[in-house]
Amino acid sequence: AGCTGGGSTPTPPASQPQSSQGAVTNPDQLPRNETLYTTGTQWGPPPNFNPIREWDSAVGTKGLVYETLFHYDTTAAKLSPWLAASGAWTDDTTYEVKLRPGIKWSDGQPFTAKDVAFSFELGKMETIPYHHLWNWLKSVEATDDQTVKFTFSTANYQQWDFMLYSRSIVPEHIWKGRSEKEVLDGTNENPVGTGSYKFLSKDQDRVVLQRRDDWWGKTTLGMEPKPRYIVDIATPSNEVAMGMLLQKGLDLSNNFLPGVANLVQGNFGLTTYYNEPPYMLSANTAWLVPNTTKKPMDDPAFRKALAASVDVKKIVEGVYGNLVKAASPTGLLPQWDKYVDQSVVSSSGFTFDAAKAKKLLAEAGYKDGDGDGYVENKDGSKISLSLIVPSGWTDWMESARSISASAKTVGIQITPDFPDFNALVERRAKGDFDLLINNERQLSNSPYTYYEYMFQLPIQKQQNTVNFARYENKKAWDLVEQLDQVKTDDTAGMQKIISELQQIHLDDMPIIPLWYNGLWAQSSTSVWKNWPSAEGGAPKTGAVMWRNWLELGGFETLTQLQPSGS
Amino acid sequence: MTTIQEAAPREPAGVRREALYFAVRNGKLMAGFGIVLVLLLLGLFGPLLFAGVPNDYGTRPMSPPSGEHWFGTTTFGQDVFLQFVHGLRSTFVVGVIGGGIAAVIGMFVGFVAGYRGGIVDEVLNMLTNVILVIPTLAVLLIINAYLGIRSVAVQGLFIGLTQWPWAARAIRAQTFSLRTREFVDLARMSGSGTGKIIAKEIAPNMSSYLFMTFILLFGGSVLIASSLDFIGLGPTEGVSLGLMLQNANQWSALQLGMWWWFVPPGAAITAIVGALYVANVGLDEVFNPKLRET
Amino acid sequence: MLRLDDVTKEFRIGAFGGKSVAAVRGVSFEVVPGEVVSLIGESGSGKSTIGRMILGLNPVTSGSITFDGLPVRAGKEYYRRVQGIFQDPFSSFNPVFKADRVFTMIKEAYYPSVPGPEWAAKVEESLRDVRLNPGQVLGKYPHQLSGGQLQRLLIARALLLDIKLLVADEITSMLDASTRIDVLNLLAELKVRGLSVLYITHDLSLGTYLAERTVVLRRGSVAEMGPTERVFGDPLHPYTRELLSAVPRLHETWDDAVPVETCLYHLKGGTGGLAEADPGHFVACAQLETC
Amino acid sequence: MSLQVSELRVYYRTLKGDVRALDGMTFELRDGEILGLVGESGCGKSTLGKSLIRMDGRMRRVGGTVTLDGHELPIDDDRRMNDYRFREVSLIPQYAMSALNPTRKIRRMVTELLRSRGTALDTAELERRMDQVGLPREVLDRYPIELSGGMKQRMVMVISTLLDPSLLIADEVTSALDVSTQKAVARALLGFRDSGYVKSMIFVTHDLALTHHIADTIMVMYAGKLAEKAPADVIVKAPRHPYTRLLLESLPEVGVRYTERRLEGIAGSPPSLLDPPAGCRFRDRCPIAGEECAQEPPVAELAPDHHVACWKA
Amino acid sequence: MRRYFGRKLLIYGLTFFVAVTVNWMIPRFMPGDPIASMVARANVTNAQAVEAMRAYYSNLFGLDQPLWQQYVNFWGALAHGDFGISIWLFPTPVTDVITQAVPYTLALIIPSVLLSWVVGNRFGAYAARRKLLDNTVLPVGYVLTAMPYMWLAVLLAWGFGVLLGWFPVAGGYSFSMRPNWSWTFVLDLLHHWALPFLSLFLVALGGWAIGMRNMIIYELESDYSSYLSALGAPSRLIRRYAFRNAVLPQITGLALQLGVLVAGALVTEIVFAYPGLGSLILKAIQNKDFFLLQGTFLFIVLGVLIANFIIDIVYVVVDPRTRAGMAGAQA
Ligand SMILES: Nc1ncnc2c1ncn2[C@@H]1O[C@H](COP(=O)(O)OP(=O)(O)OP(=O)(O)O)[C@@H](O)[C@H]1O
Ligand SMILES: Nc1ncnc2c1ncn2[C@@H]1O[C@H](COP(=O)(O)OP(=O)(O)OP(=O)(O)O)[C@@H](O)[C@H]1O
Ligand SMILES: [Mg+2]
Ligand SMILES: [Mg+2]
Ligand code: NI
Repeated sequence: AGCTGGGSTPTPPASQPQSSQGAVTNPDQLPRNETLYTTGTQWGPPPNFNPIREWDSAVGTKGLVYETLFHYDTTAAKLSPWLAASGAWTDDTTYEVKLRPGIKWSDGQPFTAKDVAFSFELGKMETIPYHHLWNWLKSVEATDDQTVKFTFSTANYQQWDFMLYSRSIVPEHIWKGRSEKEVLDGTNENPVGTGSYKFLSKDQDRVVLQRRDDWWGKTTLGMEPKPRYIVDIATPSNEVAMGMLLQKGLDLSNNFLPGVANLVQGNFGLTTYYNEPPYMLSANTAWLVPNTTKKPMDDPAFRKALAASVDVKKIVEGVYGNLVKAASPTGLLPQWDKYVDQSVVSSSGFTFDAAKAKKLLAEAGYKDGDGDGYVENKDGSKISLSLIVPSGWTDWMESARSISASAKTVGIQITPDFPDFNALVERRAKGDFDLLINNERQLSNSPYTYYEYMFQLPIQKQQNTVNFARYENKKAWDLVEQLDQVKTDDTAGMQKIISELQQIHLDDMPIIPLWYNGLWAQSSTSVWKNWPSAEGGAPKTGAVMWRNWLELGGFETLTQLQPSGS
Repeated sequence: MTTIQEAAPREPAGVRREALYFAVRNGKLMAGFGIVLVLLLLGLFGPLLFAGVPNDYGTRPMSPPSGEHWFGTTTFGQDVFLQFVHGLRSTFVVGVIGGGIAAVIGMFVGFVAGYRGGIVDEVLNMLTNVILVIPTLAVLLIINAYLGIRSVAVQGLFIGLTQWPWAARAIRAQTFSLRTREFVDLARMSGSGTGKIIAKEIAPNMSSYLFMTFILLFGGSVLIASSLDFIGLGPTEGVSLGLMLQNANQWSALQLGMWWWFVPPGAAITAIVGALYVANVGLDEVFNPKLRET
Repeated sequence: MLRLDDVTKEFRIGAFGGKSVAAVRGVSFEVVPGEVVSLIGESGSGKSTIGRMILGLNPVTSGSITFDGLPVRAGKEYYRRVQGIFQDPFSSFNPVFKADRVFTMIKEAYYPSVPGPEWAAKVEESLRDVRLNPGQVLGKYPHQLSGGQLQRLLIARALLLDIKLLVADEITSMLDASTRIDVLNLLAELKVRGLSVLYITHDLSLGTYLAERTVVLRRGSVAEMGPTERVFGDPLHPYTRELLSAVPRLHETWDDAVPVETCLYHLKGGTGGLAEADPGHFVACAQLETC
Repeated sequence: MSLQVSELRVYYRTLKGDVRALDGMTFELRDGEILGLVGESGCGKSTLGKSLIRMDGRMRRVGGTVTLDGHELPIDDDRRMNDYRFREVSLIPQYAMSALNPTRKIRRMVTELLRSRGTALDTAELERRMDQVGLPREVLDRYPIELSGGMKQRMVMVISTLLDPSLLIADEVTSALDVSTQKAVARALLGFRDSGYVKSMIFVTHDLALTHHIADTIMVMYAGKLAEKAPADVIVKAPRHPYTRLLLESLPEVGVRYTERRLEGIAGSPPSLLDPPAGCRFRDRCPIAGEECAQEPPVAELAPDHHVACWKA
Repeated sequence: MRRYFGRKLLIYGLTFFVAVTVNWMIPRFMPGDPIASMVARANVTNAQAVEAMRAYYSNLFGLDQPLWQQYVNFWGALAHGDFGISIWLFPTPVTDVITQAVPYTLALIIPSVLLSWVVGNRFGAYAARRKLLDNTVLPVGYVLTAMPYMWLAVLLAWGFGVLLGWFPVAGGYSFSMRPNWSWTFVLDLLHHWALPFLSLFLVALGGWAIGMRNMIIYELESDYSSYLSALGAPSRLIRRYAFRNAVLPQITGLALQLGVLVAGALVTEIVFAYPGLGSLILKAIQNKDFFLLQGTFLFIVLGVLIANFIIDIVYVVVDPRTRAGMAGAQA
């Protein structure tokens, strides 16, 4: 009972027997054994419950309250039907979704194909994040109550799959009259969704979700998320989360908790996916991004030397205490191993090798002419690069220092610089930097998203989310666009194009993969067990409440939990 | 934080020898300055005596204090003692710069307001009030966040710029009572101008008071700096005790049982500031016979 | 030489200058060269304020003070000719510095070019004038000297400048009976040498000892003024009488002031300002009920 | 026989050594008598006053006794002395201007003070006494800051004598006042004696003329010792001690003009009490000092009630 | 009196004006574009969509207007109690965010400031001139005041929270609870409040105790104290009087220290993950949410101003000297 889990909370034991029956519970006091406490997603007061605002809506808005047509199974690498019973390309530019029957909104209204069509049509509004879908989607149409037909002008198969498991379906009967402003900016209090949970309450530092026992999936999917209540806590910082985890007031922390390896090894009742390095599944790749419009980063030879100069192992061990894994030369996440063309990697890949880096520099004509220990440009001018990471991101700051140190050993002068995050965003967008670290692309259904991130053209005045390196390679971008149009089940077709892209990447090294950031998930077994783990029969999904990750297995994890007490 | 009493100005000169006599016999003063001195020397000479770069990763991360690493090592294997001695240095730098700037501004405003009186006083008073009422930390937070603090010195500068109001007030009150003394009029009749009178007549009479003000400002700067460091608005270069605290906290030192990383910097700040406060009370006793224990 | 014309001074008081008090109202008198004028009145009657205004340390609110026909302008030139000495010798010295610093300050401001030895000689001479032994007082801190010594140092300091007028504000109130008389004698000697003195006091016996003329102040305005012997010999204003009767005298017991039946002011035909009772002897309205 | 002080020696402990502020004082004070105590600054007047009621931390009795109404006062025992304070011995301090708590209204302060001494406030009596010194009654409901110096002085007088002490010490109560207030205060003191509020009084001042007006007996002190003690008129008219004489000669009087009669001060300054010279302490400044003055002169009673400490007297 | 308060009000008004203006200015003249990071967070890839969103938000926050217009609008909105919309917690109005957080902060600041002031003063007064206490207990006071707030806070959280498990280390009330008016809940609130309160309280306590001790010693040496003891008043009475007089400068001290105390509260809140303005401000800074920052900042200024005003009134009430209009140097 109570928040501390220790025996000293003032909570009277009276509430306990009441809750164990599971029937009527006092919502003012959640029974510990039926409640899941999570943290690590939301850092401040829950601002809204608007599923269109995928990036800042309250935890669980999408995934627990609103649902998507599909989920994506990262282990099997395929879409799994969710609201949709099935989906298929009826011809090259038409996709048809069959919905599951009998699904109801939480207000009791039936869920129909019209809701789906409406939800996608919302994207026609200019400021809706998936507005660009309508650049290649011609129309969406509910042909009957259970069928939705999408007609495309260009069929971007890869992106479309992404859409299928990313877009929340909202009820037309409630959202119909909403203005663009309301759709984009409304807080959407009292959300009506199809999902398994509804919001019970919120406060500055938490949201509380309550399970809907009449959720459609219970019968249709045979699934039931185990926690009757989920309390997602907004902890302001990681060490607080760690303290709470140790106090057993928290079941799942999706924070980066440095040193957690010690706790996993020690007897603290904490588990992670692996019980040895890297402890976590991988969630995204951290890249070292050179500004390829500036000298000498415009020279692939220099970039390759730079790549060889970074001692990622030292960062992985020293900074992260082995909580992360060094990235493969392609930068593709381990989940995409099958797309890595090993022959390309073995012939053109790179590893940390100071001697080789020096050699590459020398061959390319970068020499230390003035004997200050650092090489100069070919024209003799000094090379003095700055590597920016946001101030306050301590692990990255440490990493940047480490990179600077190892670059120094090969003669490249890199000074770490820690501007304010905002300033960094602005400089990044304008291309006003030498080097930076970035990991904004997450695991998805296809490496396409990574290559789009790497090669997207044309270069704008402001590069806001992709191709921060401002790397221009028409051929590469053509290949990426081609890749988009390969059907997602055509693995061989994808592999072929990806192999070419990998060759370009490794030859030109527009961005340098460093390490895989973890899918931070530390869980306590004091109340809930059967957390995902690499071992035995444990679930293999990710244990995360992060936004957009519930569809990537986070939700399935909840259904696999078991109370520890029983 | 101790507030300086707005007591009547004292007459230090004649008592100077006597003051020295009491100073060396005042346990508070001696103990306070003793502690500060030891830490100061450690900060000054430590970095020279103990070679090494404080932020360099070592080979044995997370090890408790031992003969090799006196204060143990951090998560990254950095030597805590090495960071500690470097950090001490920055702490003193922040204290001197922050306290110094605040003292200079506070003195200037206080002297001018107290001596000139009238409208000048009112305007300066208003300025003081504005700075006083605006929560210092909030302003520092904003300034720091937007301008960024690179070095300990810049941090000291900003702290100094915001910390002076109470000192100005205290000095103003003292000046107020001194300016009605007749030697001030006599100086005017000897052809001295305002500046000269403040510098040559009023300030020397308050020297002990000014010194104590500086001590308190010094302590205040150290504390503010540590708070700023702690919430991640500290200097991005170098080491300081506050940054050590921040790092220890961020990398969950206590939760992971690495008390040796978290305790020394905080204890050193407490020791420096506390010792200064104690010394300040001692000084007060030395200069003010009424406070001496009878 | 020194003229006060209808001088008024108002102070703003209260935490924020809410009220104002008139410390001096419409005071006019004159000090001629070589004359000692004593300014007498109870505490708070505005004596010091007048002194400070003459010294340019406080501005006047209205009216004018002129010295040799020119309005007072605080500054080096003015202080070369007019100097003041204050009530409390101890607070007139900056306790942090040696007492002889007052001489150094004069040298720096007025005689920067005089060579050291010559200056030292000048200081010594001036000290002897005030009957101080230079060896005894130079190089000491104020607290090491007696009030009388300090007071005389201040006079010596004023004498270093070739002053014409000395404003002496209660310079003897802090002193012992015996030291006091020494200082008074010194002032008397200076007068003989042609110095004018405005001698401020509330002790009538001291005032009469030196002064040719006496100005009696009451609540900021002049109650009576005139030649000393007239003012004391034949006090016209009830206030002057009261003051006189309150002075403890050695060989007489206290008696109460002889009440004044008629207002001499109106008797002497005063209509506005002061009435001239005898030549040079002025009196103000006593504000009796009959007036 | 109210007060008897014999051979009282009170020293101040300082860094440099003992300051012998009172060095063997012997004198008596009868019931109903007002003793004027005069002497140059620093001669030990206040020390004597303080010794009789409350010694501060630095003061130390080295010898001698003080007897009041037959009881020996435990003057160096702060705790036991408390029984006598206010009831038997009371004080109007030199600092009467700042002696009242600035943040209490006067009535409240007086009530609390009396209650703490186990007495209830008799308002009628208090008001009667205030009338006597000419204080309006509303003063009681004011804060000290709202009173003038003279009013405060008189209020303190009233408070100090509320319990009708046997001995009242008035230390320089008039020096900060101007002549007219001074007169009023001095008269009030006389009135207090005459009304029997206090039995006897020691009136400390350095103004001989003023003392002469109110004191029955005048005692002249010099450098921590008694110089001369005699009835007031005797001191003024027929002083025997050279110091007294010189002191009297230096007093200017109303009407005396410099041009007519030049007065002279006493040359020299009093000796340091830290290490006072042996023998007569006035020797250095004395115009008639002789060989015998190297010995300390005893206090001799030259005439009834006329005590002088001088070989030449 | 009227004039005095009129004057005070004028000063406060001006202070407020300047504070608000500075507050408005700082973020606007700093590098970095809040909209850019807002859009960046939205993770929109498409260039057109990004532009559309930028324009839309710039317009929404009024950042596309000329500066003077923004400034005027700002005051206009303020007059309606409208602090704008939070960028970080979009689209929550800043007022809402603050009103949610403020009760916690006040619940922390007010008791700790008042209690530490009262207890510290009593304690210091008690220790003054009592050798034993002075030499044993007061040094603890020095150590307490000299401690960085967060250091003490973290130590408390670790010791009493993690090690001993007596107190929770995060949150304003149990995460298992919903606010209601039961005793259980109130106790739970107190349980969470205890440690943050304690860390603030202890640090402030030491400071007041020391200040008071010194002040009381001055007062015990003052003339009115000597007079009272000369009249044989018991030391209880003398101390009581001394206390009352010594408290006056401490009241002024309270006004002077308020800013520092608020700052301390912010840091403490962060350490204990206590809901309130502290973490809000930190996050607002980290997320460049300058509308929220302005709001919280303004709120604090307003709070401190009001507190100062109250202190001024209290001061006038308790110190007759101000009423007599004599204390020119105070204020
Ligand atoms: N700086 C000032 N501010 C306000 N009021 C003042 C100031 N100086 C003097 N006063 C007032 O002016 C009046 C006259 O003061 P002044 O000092 O001239 O009197 P005084 O005759 O010299 O008295 P004393 O004999 O006590 O020296 C008094 O009521 C005093 O309170
Ligand atoms: N607290 C003290 N410590 C050391 N010496 C003291 C102290 N108080 C007084 N004295 C010395 O004791 C001597 C007598 O002082 P006391 O105050 O009795 O003189 P007084 O006759 O009252 O003088 P005044 O007329 O100035 O009040 C002086 O020489 C003085 O310097
Ligand atoms: Mg005066
Ligand atoms: Mg005395
Ligand atoms: Ni008339």
